[in-house]
Amino acid sequence: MTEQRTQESPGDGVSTINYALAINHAMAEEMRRDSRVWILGQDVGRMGGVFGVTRGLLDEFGPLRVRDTAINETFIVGAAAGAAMTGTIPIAELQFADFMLIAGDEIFGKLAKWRYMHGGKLSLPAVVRVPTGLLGGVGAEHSQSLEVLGMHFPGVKVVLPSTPADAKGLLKSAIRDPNPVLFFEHKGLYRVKGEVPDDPEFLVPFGVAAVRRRGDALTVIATGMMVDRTLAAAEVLAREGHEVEVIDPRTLVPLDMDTILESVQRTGRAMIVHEAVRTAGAGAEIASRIHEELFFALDAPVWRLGASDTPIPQDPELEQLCIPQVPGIAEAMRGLIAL
Amino acid sequence: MTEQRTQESPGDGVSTINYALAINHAMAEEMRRDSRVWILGQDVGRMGGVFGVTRGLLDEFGPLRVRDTAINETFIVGAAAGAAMTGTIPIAELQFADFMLIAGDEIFGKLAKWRYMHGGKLSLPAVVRVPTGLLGGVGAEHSQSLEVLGMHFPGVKVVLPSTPADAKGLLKSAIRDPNPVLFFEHKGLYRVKGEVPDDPEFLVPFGVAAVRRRGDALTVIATGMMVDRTLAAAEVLAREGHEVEVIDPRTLVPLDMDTILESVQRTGRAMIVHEAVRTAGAGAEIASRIHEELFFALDAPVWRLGASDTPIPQDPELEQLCIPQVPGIAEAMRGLIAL
Amino acid sequence: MASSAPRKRAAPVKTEVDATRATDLYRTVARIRAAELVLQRHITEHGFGGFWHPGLGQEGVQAGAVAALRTDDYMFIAHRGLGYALAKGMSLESLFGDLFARTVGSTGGKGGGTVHFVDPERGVLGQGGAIGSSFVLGAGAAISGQMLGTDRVCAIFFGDGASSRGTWHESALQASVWKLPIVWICENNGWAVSARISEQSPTENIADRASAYGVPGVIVDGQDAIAVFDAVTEAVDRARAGHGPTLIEAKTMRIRGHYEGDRQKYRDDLLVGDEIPRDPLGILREHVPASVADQLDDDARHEAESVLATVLEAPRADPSIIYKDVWS
Amino acid sequence: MASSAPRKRAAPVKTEVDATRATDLYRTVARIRAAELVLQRHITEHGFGGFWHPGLGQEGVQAGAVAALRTDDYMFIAHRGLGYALAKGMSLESLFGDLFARTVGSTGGKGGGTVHFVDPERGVLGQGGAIGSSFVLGAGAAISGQMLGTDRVCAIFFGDGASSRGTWHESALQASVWKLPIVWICENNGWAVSARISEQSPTENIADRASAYGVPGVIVDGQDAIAVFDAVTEAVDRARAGHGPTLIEAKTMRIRGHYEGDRQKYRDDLLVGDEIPRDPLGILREHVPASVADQLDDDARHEAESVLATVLEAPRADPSIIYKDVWS
Ligand SMILES: Cc1ncc(C[n+]2csc(CCOP(=O)(O)OP(=O)(O)O)c2C)c(N)n1
Ligand SMILES: Cc1ncc(C[n+]2csc(CCOP(=O)(O)OP(=O)(O)O)c2C)c(N)n1
Ligand SMILES: [Mg+2]
Ligand SMILES: [Mg+2]
Repeated sequence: MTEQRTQESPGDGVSTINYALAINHAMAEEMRRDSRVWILGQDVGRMGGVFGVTRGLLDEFGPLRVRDTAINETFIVGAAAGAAMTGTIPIAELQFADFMLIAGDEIFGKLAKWRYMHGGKLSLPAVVRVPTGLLGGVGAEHSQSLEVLGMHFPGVKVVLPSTPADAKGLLKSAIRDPNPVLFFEHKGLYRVKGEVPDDPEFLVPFGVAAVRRRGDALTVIATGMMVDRTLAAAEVLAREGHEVEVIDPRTLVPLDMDTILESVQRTGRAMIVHEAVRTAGAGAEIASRIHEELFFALDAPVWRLGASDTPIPQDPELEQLCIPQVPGIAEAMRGLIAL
Repeated sequence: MTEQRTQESPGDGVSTINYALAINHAMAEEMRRDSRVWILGQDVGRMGGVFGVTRGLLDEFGPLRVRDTAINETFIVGAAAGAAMTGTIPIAELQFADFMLIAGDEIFGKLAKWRYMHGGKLSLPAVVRVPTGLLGGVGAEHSQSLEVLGMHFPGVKVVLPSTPADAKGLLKSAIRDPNPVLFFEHKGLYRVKGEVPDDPEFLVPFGVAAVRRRGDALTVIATGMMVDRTLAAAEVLAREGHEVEVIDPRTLVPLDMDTILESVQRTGRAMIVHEAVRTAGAGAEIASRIHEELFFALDAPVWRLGASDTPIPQDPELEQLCIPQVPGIAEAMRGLIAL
Repeated sequence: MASSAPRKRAAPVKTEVDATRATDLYRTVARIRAAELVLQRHITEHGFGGFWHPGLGQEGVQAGAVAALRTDDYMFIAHRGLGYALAKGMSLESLFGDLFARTVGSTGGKGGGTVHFVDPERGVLGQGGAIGSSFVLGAGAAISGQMLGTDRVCAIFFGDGASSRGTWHESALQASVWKLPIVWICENNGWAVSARISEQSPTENIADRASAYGVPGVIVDGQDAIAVFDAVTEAVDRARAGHGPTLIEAKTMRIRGHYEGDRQKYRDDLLVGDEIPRDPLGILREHVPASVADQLDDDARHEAESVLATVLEAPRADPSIIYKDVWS
Repeated sequence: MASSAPRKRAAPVKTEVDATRATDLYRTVARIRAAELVLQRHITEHGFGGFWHPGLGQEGVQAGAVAALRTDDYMFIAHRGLGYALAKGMSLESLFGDLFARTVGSTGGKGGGTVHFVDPERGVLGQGGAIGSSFVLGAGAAISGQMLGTDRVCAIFFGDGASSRGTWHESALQASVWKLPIVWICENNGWAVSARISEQSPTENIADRASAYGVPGVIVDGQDAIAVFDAVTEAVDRARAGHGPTLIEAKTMRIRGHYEGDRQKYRDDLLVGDEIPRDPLGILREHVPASVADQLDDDARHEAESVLATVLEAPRADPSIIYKDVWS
C-alpha cells in the first residue's frame, strides 16, 4: 500500500471558514488543478447540494463536470467506478451515508475489489462523499455511522475529518489518491468553523493520526463528531486533575496504529469513542489491536463507547440519547482511570 | 429480546443426511406446519435451487409458496420484508451471501429497523438464507463471509450453523422467530453429512453456544466452516499434550457470551477463528468483550484468526491461502498457549 | 405474457358526479389542507425539530386515491405530507403526535418531523426513508394479501423522483408477471428536491413507462380528486379481480419547498403567495353546495387547530423508549 | 426529451455482403467455437476448478457485435464464454491463462473458472460477478470517454436474465437523458439458469422496454453475425454522433448448461447432441467460399488445441500473489 506522505504545509494565508466550505474549496481547487476531476450526485448542481457543499461549482465548472443525477444511488457509485476505471476522477456525493446500503455492491463489490480481481490492470481513483451521523430528526434511515464497513472490505480507504482544516486537506488527498476513498463528512459539523490554510497544495496525509490533546492518564481515540465531545470531557477531567490524551485517527483505512500504540504504551489505559453502534464498530477493531499489541503493558482493559444497540429514533431529542454525550464520556474516563 | 429457549429435543428417529438436505427438511416441515411460510428466490422452484437446497418443495407446495423470481435481489429481500409485515413468513434465498450488498437497504434499512421505527406496530418475521464462504473458484464477488454486518445493525439475528443438525434445528427456530433472521449456510458444508433428528419439533435455540470439545489449555471460538478445522487443529494439539476447548456460538446475534466467558475464565486464554476478513470481523467484537469482561483473569491477549485483508482470488487453490487452514490454526494455538 | 394491452388515457370523461362522494372528498381535502396550513404556520413561527415535507396543493391526489381503497387495503405512503394517512382513517391526533414526538403519536413517541406514520389496522404500512423502498415492500404486502386468501389490494404512493430508482424496475417486472394486486400512484409534482422531472425523465410522462412492464399506464389530473378517485377505482377493481397492477400518474405540483424552510433558490416557477393553481378544493366546489363546503372548511380548521393545541400539551415518551421495540 | 422516436425493427434487409467482412467474421466465430469445444472436452475429461459458462452457439452475437467496435471502444462483457474478449483482440493464451490460473492469463494468475478477463488497452473492462453491474459501470466509462474528449463508445453485453436488475433502469434513464455513447447488447438466449425469460418478462421482447427510456429498441437474429454487425454498427454510429444509447436484443439460444456440468433437469427443450440450430458458422458459410471456411475451421482448431496445451504447461503464480494489487 503506497501512502501519500506529503507533509501538512499551510501557506501564508489562512481563512476561517466552516467545514462545508472547506470541503467545497477542496473540490474547487482540485477541479481547477486537474480537469479529469468531476462531480455527480443528486442536487449537486443547480441547488449546490442538499447541505450546500457543492455551491457555486456548477457555475464554475459547467454541467459536464458537475452532474445532477436522478435518484439513483446505485448508478451514482457504479458510474463513478466505471469512470474511475477509464481515466477520470469522479467525486460521487450520496445525500446520506445510509445510502451506501443502496450502492453496497458498487462500493464493496466493485470499487473495493476490481483492481485486485483484474491483477492490477485497473485503477479506481474515485471518492465517495457520504454525509454521516446525526443531523437532528432525520430518523433511523438517515442517521447512521457506517464507517466500519469500509474497514471490513479490503480495498477502500476510509476518512472521517473532524475539523474544517482536516476536511479540506483530507479531501484533497482523497482526490489525489489512486485508490477509492469513502469520505465521511459529519452532518453536524458542516456549520462548525475553523482555520483552514488557503494554500492549494495543503494536503493532510492519510494514515497519520492527530493528537488533539496531550495527557498521561489515559488515551482516548475518538472520531468524527466525537472528537470535540471527547475534548470537552477531557477538559472536565483536567479540572479533576487527570490529563487525558485525545487522538483523532482521521483515517481508519489506513489506520495509524503507531501513534495510538505509542500513546497507550505511555498511559497504560485506552478508550475508543465513536458515534457508530458500539457492537462490531471500529472500536472493536482498534481495541482488539491494542490488546493484541500491548496486553502486558496495559493497566486495564480497553473500553469502548458507541451508540446503543438500537436504530436511531426520529425525534431529535431522543436521538442524542443513543450516542455518547460529554457527561457520559467523562464518567467513563473517570471509571477507566480508577480501574 | 425474547429468546426461544426451547430445548434440543431429538425424537426417536435420527437420519444421517447432509447439511443441504437438513435445511431442506427444516423448510418442508415448517411449511407443512404453518401455511403462512413460503419461499422466494432465483431458481428455487423448478431447479430446486442452485445448490439443490429447495429440491422437491415446488412439487409439494406449489408455485404460490415456492416462487421463482427474476434476477432481482433488491426485490427478493424487499418483498420478503413487506410480506413479513403483513402476516406471512417468507424465506428469501439469495444465491450468494455477497448479494446482501445488493439488498443492503432492504436488510439493514428495512428488516432491521422497521419494527423499531414504527413503535413496535409491525413485526418482520422473515428469514434470509445466504450461502456463505468459499465454494472453490467463484471469486471475489461470490465468496465473502459477511456475518459481522448483522452484528453492527441492531434488529436482525445472525445464525451460522456448522453441522447438519444445527442447520436444521436453527433454521426451524429462525422460521418460528418473530424477528428477521440472516441465515448463513456455508457452501462448503452443503455435502457434509451428520445425524439429524427427524422429530418435527426438534429446534436448536438461538443464543446457546455448543461446546464442541472440552479442554483447559485454551478456549477457541470458531464459526461456520472453521469449526471443523479448529477441531482438527485441537486434535493435533491434544497429541502434543494440550487440551483445547472449542466453542461454536452458532448464533452471533444473540451471542452466548455466558458460555464463552465461563470457558475463558477457566482456561485463561482465548482465540477466535472465522473465515471472514479478520479486520473488523466478528472476532474483533468477541475479543473486545472478552477483554472487557475478563481482562484481569486473562493470561494472554485474545487472538484472532480470519481471512487476509484482501479480496478472494478466483483460483480455487489460491483462495484457500486467504483463510485459516488447520496447520495455521494449530500453530496459533501453540503460540498462544506458550505466551 | 401481458394480460391486457397497455393503454394510456386522459382523465375519464365525467358523466355524473355522486354528490355524497364529492362531499366526502371535499371533507377529506379540507381536513388535509387545514392540517397542512396549521403546521406550516406553527413551523414558521416556532421552528420544528426535524424536517417537514409539506403536501400543500397535492391533497387532491391523496384524498381521491385513498377514497378508492377499502380500509383493509394495504398502503405505502410517500413522504409528502400527511394526507394519505389522514384519508385512510388515522386520527389527526396520532399524526400530529408523531410529528411532535408525543406518546399519542402512532409510533408512540419515537416520531419527530416527517415520520413513519403507521396503522396496520387501517392498512397504513409506512414510507421508506430511502425513497423508492416502497416498491419492493408493497409487492411483498400484495403477495401476503393473496396468500392469506384475501382480496386486498396494495396502493403504493411515490413521487416522480422516486420513479428513477431500480427498485421500481425490479418490482414492476415481477409484479406484472405475477399479476400482483397493486396500484402504483405517482404524484408527479414536477420536482425532486431541486431536480425538474422534465430533465430527469427521457419520456414526457412517467406513465409512458408502463408498456415496458405490460401494465396499463394512466394519466390523471391530480388536482381533480374525483378524476383521481375514478382512475384509482378502476385500477383497484382490476387488481382485485386478479388482473395485475396499474401505473397511475397524477399530474400535480409542489407548491412549497422540498421541506418547510427550503428557500428554493433553484426554482424559477415559484408561485406568488402560495396561490394553488387549480386548487383541488375549488374544483370540488363545483359539486358541493357552497354552504356545505364552507362548513366543512370551518370544521377542518377548527379540528386542526384544536388537535394541534392538544398535541402540543401531550406528554413526550420516557427516554427509555429508545431501547424499546428493537426486537419482537 | 428523447432525441429520436423509439423504433423497433427486424434485422436489416441485407443488400450485399462485404466478402472480407464475412470472412473476418467467419474467422472470429470459428476461433471462438474452437476454443469453446476444446474447453468443453477438457472440462468433461479432466474436470475443472471453478465454473465455466459455455457460450456455444452464441458466437454469432459476440463476433458480430464486437466487429462493429473500434479497438479503443470500451466494452463490458458478460459471463457466457470468452467470445467477446477474443473478438476484441485479446490473445487466446491470455484467456485460457485466466481460466487455468496461469501467469500468462490477463489477470496474471489470479484466475480460475469464468473469470474477469481484462485488457484496458483493447477496451476490455471486465464483467460483474454480480450480474447486471455492468450497466452502471459502463455508463461511467461512457462518461469518461466523453469527458476526455474522445469519441469512444461503450458496449455493454448482458443476458436476458440480467435485464431484470434495477441497475438497468437507473442506468438506462440517466444514459438516455445524458445521451451517453452506449450500445446495450442483450444476448437473449431464453434462459437465466433455470428461468425461462418468457416467464420472467411481461413483454415478449426485452427490446420492447426501450420506449420507456426514449431510446431505439432493435431486435436482431443473434445467429446471423452479419445482421448483428449491421445493427450494432448503426447503434455505434448513433452513439458516436452524440445521439445517445441504443438497446439491441439479439435472439440466440443457450445450447449447453448454465455452467459446464449443469445437468439441466429443469429444461424440456434440450437439443440432441448439442446440435446448434441455425449455426452461426453455417449462416456465414453462405458468404464465404467453402475452401476458405474449411481452412479457417482447421486453423481455429489447431490454434485452440495448441494454445490449450501451452497454457496447461505454463507456470502458476507464486502464492504471494494473493496479497498483490489490493492497493494502487
Ligand atoms: C434513496 C434516497 N435518495 C435520496 C433521498 C433524499 N430525498 C428525499 S425526498 C427526495 C426527492 C423525492 O422526489 P419525489 O419522489 O418526486 O417526491 P417529492 O419530494 O417531489 O414529493 C430526495 C432526493 C432519499 N430520501 N432516498
Ligand atoms: C446479482 C446476481 N444474481 C444472481 C447471480 C447468479 N447468476 C449467475 S448467471 C445467472 C443467470 C444469468 O442469466 P442471463 O443474464 O440470461 O445470462 P445467461 O447465463 O443466460 O448467459 C445468475 C442468476 C449473479 N451472478 N448475480
Ligand atoms: Mg416530485
Ligand atoms: Mg440468458
